[in-house]
Amino acid sequence: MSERGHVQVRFFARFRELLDCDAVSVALPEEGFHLSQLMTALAEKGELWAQVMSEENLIRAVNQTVVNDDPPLTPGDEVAFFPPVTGG
Amino acid sequence: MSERGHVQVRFFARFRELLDCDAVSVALPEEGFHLSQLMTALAEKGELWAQVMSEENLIRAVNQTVVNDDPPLTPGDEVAFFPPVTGG
Amino acid sequence: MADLDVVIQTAAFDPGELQQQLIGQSTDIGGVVTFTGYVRNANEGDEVSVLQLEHYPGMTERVIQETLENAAQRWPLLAAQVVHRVGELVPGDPIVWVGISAKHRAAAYAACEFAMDFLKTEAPFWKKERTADGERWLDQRSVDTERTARW
Amino acid sequence: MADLDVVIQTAAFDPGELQQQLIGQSTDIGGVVTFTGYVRNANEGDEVSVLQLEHYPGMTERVIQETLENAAQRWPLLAAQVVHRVGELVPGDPIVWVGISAKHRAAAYAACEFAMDFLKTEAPFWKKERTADGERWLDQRSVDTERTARW
Repeated sequence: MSERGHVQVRFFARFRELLDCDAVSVALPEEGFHLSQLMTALAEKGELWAQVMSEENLIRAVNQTVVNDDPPLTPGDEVAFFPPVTGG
Repeated sequence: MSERGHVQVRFFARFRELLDCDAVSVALPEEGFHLSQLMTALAEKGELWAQVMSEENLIRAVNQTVVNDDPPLTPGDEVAFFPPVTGG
Repeated sequence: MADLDVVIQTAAFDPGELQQQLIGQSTDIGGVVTFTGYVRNANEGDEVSVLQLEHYPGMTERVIQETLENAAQRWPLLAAQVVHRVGELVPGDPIVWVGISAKHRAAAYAACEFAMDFLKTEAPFWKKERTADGERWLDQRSVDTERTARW
Repeated sequence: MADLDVVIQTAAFDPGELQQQLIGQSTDIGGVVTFTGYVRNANEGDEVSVLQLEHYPGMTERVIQETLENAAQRWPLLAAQVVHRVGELVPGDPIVWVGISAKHRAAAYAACEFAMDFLKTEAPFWKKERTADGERWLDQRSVDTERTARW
Protein backbone atom coordinates (compact mmCIF):
# COMPACT_ATOMS: atom_id res chain seq x y z
CA MET A 1 0.00 0.00 0.00
CA SER A 2 2.41 2.70 1.18
CA GLU A 3 5.32 2.72 -1.24
CA ARG A 4 8.48 4.50 -0.24
CA GLY A 5 8.23 8.16 -1.28
CA HIS A 6 4.54 7.94 -2.04
CA VAL A 7 1.27 8.80 -0.33
CA GLN A 8 -1.91 6.82 -0.80
CA VAL A 9 -4.88 9.04 -1.72
CA ARG A 10 -8.43 7.77 -1.19
CA PHE A 11 -11.80 9.09 -2.31
CA PHE A 12 -15.21 8.31 -0.88
CA ALA A 13 -18.89 8.59 -1.74
CA ARG A 14 -19.81 11.26 -4.28
CA PHE A 15 -16.16 12.13 -5.02
CA ARG A 16 -15.21 8.50 -5.53
CA GLU A 17 -18.03 8.17 -8.05
CA LEU A 18 -17.30 11.48 -9.79
CA LEU A 19 -13.62 10.62 -10.31
CA ASP A 20 -14.35 6.92 -10.82
CA CYS A 21 -11.40 6.37 -8.49
CA ASP A 22 -11.19 4.63 -5.12
CA ALA A 23 -7.53 5.27 -4.49
CA VAL A 24 -4.42 6.53 -6.25
CA SER A 25 -0.77 6.47 -5.22
CA VAL A 26 1.00 9.82 -5.61
CA ALA A 27 4.77 10.30 -5.52
CA LEU A 28 5.95 13.06 -3.21
CA PRO A 29 8.26 15.24 -5.36
CA GLU A 30 10.14 16.69 -2.38
CA GLU A 31 10.45 16.63 1.37
CA GLY A 32 8.02 18.90 3.21
CA PHE A 33 5.40 18.64 0.47
CA HIS A 34 2.18 19.97 1.99
CA LEU A 35 -1.43 18.79 1.69
CA SER A 36 -2.37 21.91 -0.29
CA GLN A 37 0.43 21.12 -2.75
CA LEU A 38 -0.89 17.58 -3.15
CA MET A 39 -4.32 19.04 -3.87
CA THR A 40 -2.86 21.34 -6.54
CA ALA A 41 -1.09 18.38 -8.11
CA LEU A 42 -4.31 16.32 -8.10
CA ALA A 43 -6.29 19.21 -9.62
CA GLU A 44 -3.96 19.08 -12.60
CA LYS A 45 -5.09 15.54 -13.46
CA GLY A 46 -8.15 16.89 -15.27
CA GLU A 47 -11.30 18.97 -15.11
CA LEU A 48 -13.23 16.67 -12.75
CA TRP A 49 -10.22 16.47 -10.44
CA ALA A 50 -9.93 20.25 -10.38
CA GLN A 51 -13.66 20.43 -9.59
CA VAL A 52 -13.39 18.03 -6.65
CA MET A 53 -10.30 19.74 -5.24
CA SER A 54 -12.10 23.09 -5.27
CA GLU A 55 -15.31 21.73 -3.65
CA GLU A 56 -16.52 23.87 -0.78
CA ASN A 57 -17.64 20.83 1.22
CA LEU A 58 -14.47 18.80 0.81
CA ILE A 59 -13.39 17.08 4.02
CA ARG A 60 -9.69 16.15 4.13
CA ALA A 61 -8.18 13.48 6.36
CA VAL A 62 -4.55 12.55 6.86
CA ASN A 63 -3.92 9.14 8.39
CA GLN A 64 -7.64 8.81 9.14
CA THR A 65 -7.86 12.05 11.09
CA VAL A 66 -9.73 15.07 9.71
CA VAL A 67 -7.42 18.07 9.24
CA ASN A 68 -8.35 21.70 8.87
CA ASP A 69 -4.83 23.05 8.51
CA ASP A 70 -2.20 22.31 5.85
CA PRO A 71 0.14 19.67 7.27
CA PRO A 72 3.35 18.52 5.53
CA LEU A 73 3.06 14.98 4.15
CA THR A 74 5.38 12.08 4.87
CA PRO A 75 5.98 9.01 2.70
CA GLY A 76 3.45 6.35 3.64
CA ASP A 77 0.77 8.81 4.71
CA GLU A 78 -2.83 8.02 3.83
CA VAL A 79 -4.76 11.05 2.57
CA ALA A 80 -8.52 10.96 2.06
CA PHE A 81 -11.05 13.30 0.46
CA PHE A 82 -14.77 12.98 1.14
CA PRO A 83 -18.03 14.93 1.49
CA PRO A 84 -19.64 15.74 4.85
CA VAL A 85 -20.61 12.51 6.58
CA THR A 86 -24.22 11.25 6.70
CA GLY A 87 -24.22 8.10 8.81
CA GLY A 88 -26.51 6.87 11.58
CA MET B 1 -66.11 -0.61 48.04
CA SER B 2 -67.60 2.91 48.14
CA GLU B 3 -70.55 2.79 50.56
CA ARG B 4 -73.01 5.58 50.57
CA GLY B 5 -71.84 8.32 52.95
CA HIS B 6 -68.40 6.80 53.31
CA VAL B 7 -64.93 7.36 51.88
CA GLN B 8 -62.46 4.56 51.31
CA VAL B 9 -59.05 5.31 52.85
CA ARG B 10 -55.97 3.44 51.62
CA PHE B 11 -52.44 3.22 52.96
CA PHE B 12 -49.31 2.17 51.12
CA ALA B 13 -45.74 1.07 51.79
CA ARG B 14 -44.25 2.13 55.13
CA PHE B 15 -47.55 3.59 56.38
CA ARG B 16 -49.50 0.48 55.44
CA GLU B 17 -47.02 -1.59 57.44
CA LEU B 18 -46.88 0.79 60.40
CA LEU B 19 -50.68 0.84 60.76
CA ASP B 20 -51.05 -2.80 59.70
CA CYS B 21 -53.89 -1.54 57.53
CA ASP B 22 -54.38 -1.62 53.78
CA ALA B 23 -57.69 0.19 53.70
CA VAL B 24 -60.42 1.43 55.98
CA SER B 25 -63.89 2.79 55.29
CA VAL B 26 -64.68 6.03 57.09
CA ALA B 27 -68.17 7.54 57.44
CA LEU B 28 -68.40 11.20 56.51
CA PRO B 29 -70.12 12.87 59.49
CA GLU B 30 -71.38 15.84 57.48
CA GLU B 31 -71.49 17.40 54.05
CA GLY B 32 -68.43 19.46 53.13
CA PHE B 33 -66.14 17.39 55.36
CA HIS B 34 -62.58 18.29 54.29
CA LEU B 35 -59.47 16.15 53.87
CA SER B 36 -57.80 17.84 56.86
CA GLN B 37 -60.84 16.92 58.98
CA LEU B 38 -60.58 13.31 57.84
CA MET B 39 -56.92 13.34 58.87
CA THR B 40 -57.82 14.67 62.32
CA ALA B 41 -60.43 11.94 62.69
CA LEU B 42 -57.91 9.25 61.64
CA ALA B 43 -55.29 10.63 64.06
CA GLU B 44 -57.73 9.97 66.88
CA LYS B 45 -57.67 6.22 66.16
CA GLY B 46 -54.45 5.81 68.16
CA GLU B 47 -50.85 6.83 68.64
CA LEU B 48 -49.52 5.24 65.44
CA TRP B 49 -52.32 6.81 63.44
CA ALA B 50 -51.55 10.22 64.93
CA GLN B 51 -47.89 9.67 64.04
CA VAL B 52 -48.65 8.85 60.42
CA MET B 53 -51.06 11.76 60.02
CA SER B 54 -48.40 14.17 61.28
CA GLU B 55 -45.62 12.76 59.04
CA GLU B 56 -43.72 15.46 57.20
CA ASN B 57 -43.38 13.29 54.08
CA LEU B 58 -47.00 12.24 53.83
CA ILE B 59 -48.35 12.32 50.30
CA ARG B 60 -52.13 12.56 50.04
CA ALA B 61 -54.19 11.55 47.05
CA VAL B 62 -57.92 11.92 46.43
CA ASN B 63 -59.40 9.73 43.71
CA GLN B 64 -55.88 8.74 42.66
CA THR B 65 -54.64 12.29 42.16
CA VAL B 66 -52.10 13.85 44.51
CA VAL B 67 -53.49 16.92 46.29
CA ASN B 68 -51.63 19.68 48.03
CA ASP B 69 -54.66 21.68 49.14
CA ASP B 70 -57.53 20.69 51.42
CA PRO B 71 -60.45 19.60 49.22
CA PRO B 72 -63.92 18.76 50.55
CA LEU B 73 -64.70 15.04 50.38
CA THR B 74 -67.69 13.43 48.71
CA PRO B 75 -69.23 10.03 49.51
CA GLY B 76 -67.49 7.39 47.41
CA ASP B 77 -64.18 9.25 47.25
CA GLU B 78 -61.00 7.22 47.52
CA VAL B 79 -58.37 8.83 49.74
CA ALA B 80 -54.81 7.50 49.94
CA PHE B 81 -51.83 8.21 52.17
CA PHE B 82 -48.32 7.19 51.19
CA PRO B 83 -44.64 8.13 51.45
CA PRO B 84 -42.68 9.76 48.58
CA VAL B 85 -42.54 7.36 45.64
CA THR B 86 -39.44 5.31 44.81
CA GLY B 87 -40.19 3.40 41.61
CA GLY B 88 -38.17 2.84 38.48
CA MET C 1 -51.70 10.84 17.62
CA ALA C 2 -48.95 8.79 19.12
CA ASP C 3 -49.71 5.25 20.29
CA LEU C 4 -49.24 5.27 24.09
CA ASP C 5 -49.24 2.23 26.36
CA VAL C 6 -48.64 1.45 30.03
CA VAL C 7 -48.31 -2.04 31.51
CA ILE C 8 -47.77 -2.98 35.17
CA GLN C 9 -46.94 -6.65 35.66
CA THR C 10 -45.36 -9.14 38.04
CA ALA C 11 -43.91 -11.21 35.18
CA ALA C 12 -40.42 -10.64 33.82
CA PHE C 13 -40.08 -8.88 30.46
CA ASP C 14 -37.64 -8.96 27.55
CA PRO C 15 -36.42 -5.52 26.35
CA GLY C 16 -35.78 -6.85 22.84
CA GLU C 17 -39.34 -8.19 22.48
CA LEU C 18 -40.79 -4.95 23.80
CA GLN C 19 -38.82 -2.94 21.24
CA GLN C 20 -40.04 -5.27 18.48
CA GLN C 21 -43.64 -4.71 19.59
CA LEU C 22 -43.09 -0.96 19.77
CA ILE C 23 -41.94 -0.69 16.17
CA GLY C 24 -44.36 -3.29 14.77
CA GLN C 25 -44.47 -3.05 10.99
CA SER C 26 -43.77 0.68 10.88
CA THR C 27 -41.28 2.04 8.37
CA ASP C 28 -41.87 5.67 9.43
CA ILE C 29 -39.60 5.34 12.44
CA GLY C 30 -36.25 7.07 12.31
CA GLY C 31 -35.15 6.23 15.85
CA VAL C 32 -36.10 4.36 19.00
CA VAL C 33 -34.71 5.31 22.39
CA THR C 34 -35.19 2.86 25.24
CA PHE C 35 -34.40 2.93 28.92
CA THR C 36 -34.19 -0.29 30.93
CA GLY C 37 -33.81 0.00 34.68
CA TYR C 38 -32.23 -2.96 36.51
CA VAL C 39 -32.16 -3.98 40.17
CA ARG C 40 -28.65 -3.23 41.44
CA ASN C 41 -26.85 -5.63 43.74
CA ALA C 42 -25.77 -2.94 46.16
CA ASN C 43 -27.34 0.24 47.47
CA GLU C 44 -25.60 2.55 49.91
CA GLY C 45 -22.99 -0.12 50.53
CA ASP C 46 -25.26 -3.01 51.50
CA GLU C 47 -25.68 -6.13 49.40
CA VAL C 48 -29.27 -6.38 48.20
CA SER C 49 -30.78 -9.88 48.05
CA VAL C 50 -34.41 -9.10 47.17
CA LEU C 51 -36.28 -5.98 46.15
CA GLN C 52 -40.00 -5.87 46.89
CA LEU C 53 -42.03 -3.48 44.75
CA GLU C 54 -45.42 -2.25 45.87
CA HIS C 55 -47.66 0.08 43.87
CA TYR C 56 -51.06 1.74 43.89
CA PRO C 57 -53.04 -0.11 41.20
CA GLY C 58 -55.04 2.24 39.05
CA MET C 59 -53.26 5.41 40.08
CA THR C 60 -49.95 4.05 38.78
CA GLU C 61 -51.31 3.45 35.29
CA ARG C 62 -53.07 6.80 35.27
CA VAL C 63 -50.00 8.80 36.32
CA ILE C 64 -47.76 7.13 33.74
CA GLN C 65 -50.37 7.45 30.99
CA GLU C 66 -50.63 11.19 31.73
CA THR C 67 -46.85 11.48 31.63
CA LEU C 68 -46.77 9.86 28.19
CA GLU C 69 -49.59 12.13 26.99
CA ASN C 70 -47.63 15.16 28.19
CA ALA C 71 -44.53 13.87 26.40
CA ALA C 72 -46.49 13.34 23.18
CA GLN C 73 -47.74 16.93 23.36
CA ARG C 74 -44.23 18.31 23.85
CA TRP C 75 -42.47 16.23 21.19
CA PRO C 76 -43.56 14.61 17.90
CA LEU C 77 -43.67 10.93 18.87
CA LEU C 78 -44.86 7.87 16.96
CA ALA C 79 -45.26 5.51 19.94
CA ALA C 80 -44.38 5.29 23.61
CA GLN C 81 -44.60 2.38 26.02
CA VAL C 82 -43.78 1.91 29.69
CA VAL C 83 -43.60 -1.53 31.31
CA HIS C 84 -42.98 -1.68 35.05
CA ARG C 85 -42.68 -4.75 37.23
CA VAL C 86 -44.04 -5.11 40.75
CA GLY C 87 -43.59 -7.87 43.31
CA GLU C 88 -40.30 -9.60 44.19
CA LEU C 89 -37.21 -8.91 42.12
CA VAL C 90 -33.58 -9.89 42.50
CA PRO C 91 -30.37 -8.06 41.48
CA GLY C 92 -29.92 -8.07 37.71
CA ASP C 93 -33.68 -8.21 36.99
CA PRO C 94 -35.08 -5.58 34.64
CA ILE C 95 -37.56 -3.52 36.63
CA VAL C 96 -38.75 -0.85 34.20
CA TRP C 97 -38.67 -0.33 30.44
CA VAL C 98 -39.47 2.87 28.58
CA GLY C 99 -39.47 2.82 24.78
CA ILE C 100 -40.09 5.80 22.53
CA SER C 101 -40.23 5.86 18.73
CA ALA C 102 -40.12 9.00 16.62
CA LYS C 103 -39.19 10.14 13.14
CA HIS C 104 -36.17 11.99 14.52
CA ARG C 105 -33.98 11.03 17.42
CA ALA C 106 -34.02 14.30 19.40
CA ALA C 107 -37.72 13.87 20.25
CA ALA C 108 -37.20 10.23 21.25
CA TYR C 109 -34.29 11.03 23.58
CA ALA C 110 -36.09 13.93 25.24
CA ALA C 111 -39.38 12.07 25.71
CA CYS C 112 -37.65 8.97 27.12
CA GLU C 113 -35.75 10.99 29.72
CA PHE C 114 -38.85 13.06 30.54
CA ALA C 115 -40.93 9.91 31.06
CA MET C 116 -38.36 8.34 33.41
CA ASP C 117 -37.96 11.54 35.42
CA PHE C 118 -41.71 11.82 36.03
CA LEU C 119 -42.10 8.09 36.63
CA LYS C 120 -39.42 8.30 39.34
CA THR C 121 -41.08 11.16 41.17
CA GLU C 122 -44.83 10.84 40.47
CA ALA C 123 -45.76 7.22 39.82
CA PRO C 124 -46.84 5.51 43.06
CA PHE C 125 -44.29 2.71 43.39
CA TRP C 126 -42.39 1.92 46.56
CA LYS C 127 -39.27 -0.18 46.89
CA LYS C 128 -38.34 -2.24 49.90
CA GLU C 129 -34.90 -3.80 50.04
CA ARG C 130 -33.95 -6.96 51.82
CA THR C 131 -30.27 -7.07 52.81
CA ALA C 132 -28.29 -9.09 55.38
CA ASP C 133 -29.26 -6.39 57.92
CA GLY C 134 -32.98 -6.89 57.34
CA GLU C 135 -35.58 -4.98 55.41
CA ARG C 136 -35.87 -1.28 54.72
CA TRP C 137 -38.05 0.99 52.64
CA LEU C 138 -36.04 3.15 50.26
CA ASP C 139 -36.08 6.92 50.46
CA GLN C 140 -36.63 9.12 47.45
CA ARG C 141 -33.39 10.47 46.03
CA SER C 142 -33.22 14.25 45.92
CA VAL C 143 -31.44 14.02 42.56
CA ASP C 144 -34.66 12.58 41.12
CA THR C 145 -36.84 15.47 42.26
CA GLU C 146 -34.23 17.90 40.91
CA ARG C 147 -34.24 16.17 37.53
CA THR C 148 -38.03 16.37 37.29
CA ALA C 149 -37.95 20.08 38.11
CA ARG C 150 -35.92 20.70 34.93
CA TRP C 151 -38.88 20.13 32.61
CA MET D 1 -12.60 1.79 33.03
CA ALA D 2 -15.73 1.35 31.01
CA ASP D 3 -15.91 -1.48 28.50
CA LEU D 4 -16.12 0.20 25.05
CA ASP D 5 -16.83 -1.56 21.77
CA VAL D 6 -17.38 -0.59 18.13
CA VAL D 7 -18.58 -2.96 15.40
CA ILE D 8 -19.12 -2.16 11.71
CA GLN D 9 -20.90 -4.95 9.84
CA THR D 10 -22.96 -5.72 6.76
CA ALA D 11 -25.09 -8.28 8.63
CA ALA D 12 -28.38 -7.36 10.29
CA PHE D 13 -28.41 -7.08 14.10
CA ASP D 14 -30.97 -7.65 16.84
CA PRO D 15 -31.26 -4.80 19.40
CA GLY D 16 -32.44 -7.20 22.11
CA GLU D 17 -29.43 -9.48 21.70
CA LEU D 18 -27.06 -6.52 21.70
CA GLN D 19 -28.54 -5.26 24.96
CA GLN D 20 -28.18 -8.74 26.48
CA GLN D 21 -24.51 -8.80 25.46
CA LEU D 22 -23.99 -5.29 26.85
CA ILE D 23 -25.23 -6.19 30.32
CA GLY D 24 -23.72 -9.70 30.38
CA GLN D 25 -23.75 -11.04 33.95
CA SER D 26 -23.40 -7.61 35.57
CA THR D 27 -25.55 -6.77 38.58
CA ASP D 28 -23.92 -3.33 39.02
CA ILE D 29 -26.03 -1.77 36.27
CA GLY D 30 -28.77 0.62 37.30
CA GLY D 31 -29.83 1.58 33.80
CA VAL D 32 -29.27 0.97 30.10
CA VAL D 33 -30.14 3.55 27.46
CA THR D 34 -30.19 2.42 23.85
CA PHE D 35 -30.71 4.17 20.56
CA THR D 36 -31.68 2.23 17.44
CA GLY D 37 -31.73 4.09 14.15
CA TYR D 38 -33.94 2.68 11.38
CA VAL D 39 -34.07 3.28 7.64
CA ARG D 40 -37.14 5.41 6.95
CA ASN D 41 -39.39 4.73 3.98
CA ALA D 42 -39.52 8.36 2.91
CA ASN D 43 -37.06 11.24 2.88
CA GLU D 44 -37.95 14.72 1.67
CA GLY D 45 -41.16 13.33 0.19
CA ASP D 46 -39.70 10.57 -1.98
CA GLU D 47 -40.30 6.89 -1.34
CA VAL D 48 -36.99 5.20 -0.55
CA SER D 49 -36.52 1.67 -1.88
CA VAL D 50 -32.88 1.00 -0.97
CA LEU D 51 -30.27 2.79 1.12
CA GLN D 52 -26.62 2.15 0.27
CA LEU D 53 -24.17 2.83 3.07
CA GLU D 54 -20.49 3.41 2.34
CA HIS D 55 -17.83 4.01 5.00
CA TYR D 56 -14.10 4.52 5.46
CA PRO D 57 -12.89 1.29 7.06
CA GLY D 58 -10.44 1.91 9.86
CA MET D 59 -11.22 5.60 10.28
CA THR D 60 -14.86 4.81 11.12
CA GLU D 61 -13.94 2.50 13.98
CA ARG D 62 -11.32 4.96 15.25
CA VAL D 63 -13.65 7.96 15.27
CA ILE D 64 -16.42 6.10 17.08
CA GLN D 65 -14.00 4.54 19.56
CA GLU D 66 -12.68 8.03 20.39
CA THR D 67 -16.23 9.30 20.79
CA LEU D 68 -16.97 6.52 23.30
CA GLU D 69 -13.71 7.25 25.14
CA ASN D 70 -14.67 10.92 25.38
CA ALA D 71 -18.11 9.94 26.67
CA ALA D 72 -16.58 7.63 29.29
CA GLN D 73 -14.38 10.49 30.49
CA ARG D 74 -17.32 12.86 30.79
CA TRP D 75 -19.75 10.47 32.50
CA PRO D 76 -19.35 7.43 34.79
CA LEU D 77 -20.21 4.56 32.42
CA LEU D 78 -20.02 0.81 32.87
CA ALA D 79 -20.11 -0.17 29.18
CA ALA D 80 -20.80 1.36 25.78
CA GLN D 81 -21.24 -0.27 22.41
CA VAL D 82 -21.93 1.01 18.91
CA VAL D 83 -22.96 -1.30 16.07
CA HIS D 84 -23.36 0.24 12.61
CA ARG D 85 -24.37 -1.47 9.41
CA VAL D 86 -22.94 -0.76 5.97
CA GLY D 87 -23.97 -2.01 2.52
CA GLU D 88 -27.54 -2.26 1.23
CA LEU D 89 -30.45 -1.64 3.58
CA VAL D 90 -34.19 -1.33 3.02
CA PRO D 91 -36.83 0.74 4.89
CA GLY D 92 -37.49 -0.67 8.36
CA ASP D 93 -33.97 -2.10 8.73
CA PRO D 94 -32.06 -1.14 11.88
CA ILE D 95 -28.98 0.78 10.75
CA VAL D 96 -27.24 1.80 13.97
CA TRP D 97 -27.43 0.77 17.61
CA VAL D 98 -25.88 2.59 20.55
CA GLY D 99 -26.12 1.02 24.01
CA ILE D 100 -24.82 2.56 27.23
CA SER D 101 -24.91 1.04 30.70
CA ALA D 102 -24.27 2.97 33.91
CA LYS D 103 -25.05 2.82 37.59
CA HIS D 104 -27.34 5.83 37.25
CA ARG D 105 -29.55 6.77 34.34
CA ALA D 106 -28.50 10.40 33.85
CA ALA D 107 -25.02 9.32 32.69
CA ALA D 108 -26.46 6.70 30.34
CA TYR D 109 -28.90 9.14 28.70
CA ALA D 110 -26.27 11.84 28.23
CA ALA D 111 -23.60 9.49 26.87
CA CYS D 112 -26.03 7.83 24.43
CA GLU D 113 -27.14 11.16 22.99
CA PHE D 114 -23.55 12.45 22.87
CA ALA D 115 -22.39 9.32 21.02
CA MET D 116 -25.13 9.60 18.40
CA ASP D 117 -24.52 13.32 17.86
CA PHE D 118 -20.80 12.77 17.20
CA LEU D 119 -21.42 9.65 15.14
CA LYS D 120 -23.77 11.65 12.90
CA THR D 121 -21.27 14.43 12.27
CA GLU D 122 -17.81 12.84 12.58
CA ALA D 123 -17.94 9.16 11.67
CA PRO D 124 -17.17 8.66 7.96
CA PHE D 125 -20.36 7.06 6.68
CA TRP D 126 -22.20 8.17 3.57
CA LYS D 127 -25.77 7.32 2.59
CA LYS D 128 -27.04 7.00 -0.94
CA GLU D 129 -30.77 6.65 -1.49
CA ARG D 130 -32.43 4.85 -4.35
CA THR D 131 -35.95 6.17 -5.10
CA ALA D 132 -38.24 5.96 -8.12
CA ASP D 133 -36.41 9.06 -9.44
CA GLY D 134 -33.01 7.38 -9.31
CA GLU D 135 -30.09 7.56 -6.91
CA ARG D 136 -28.84 10.46 -4.82
CA TRP D 137 -26.25 10.99 -2.12
CA LEU D 138 -27.73 12.48 1.02
CA ASP D 139 -26.64 15.86 2.36
CA GLN D 140 -25.68 16.42 5.97
CA ARG D 141 -28.54 17.91 7.97
CA SER D 142 -27.68 21.23 9.60
CA VAL D 143 -29.65 20.15 12.70
CA ASP D 144 -27.04 17.44 13.23
CA THR D 145 -24.09 19.81 13.23
CA GLU D 146 -26.00 22.10 15.58
CA ARG D 147 -26.66 19.25 17.98
CA THR D 148 -23.01 18.27 18.07
CA ALA D 149 -22.01 21.87 18.81
CA ARG D 150 -23.97 21.69 22.08
CA TRP D 151 -21.44 19.46 23.82
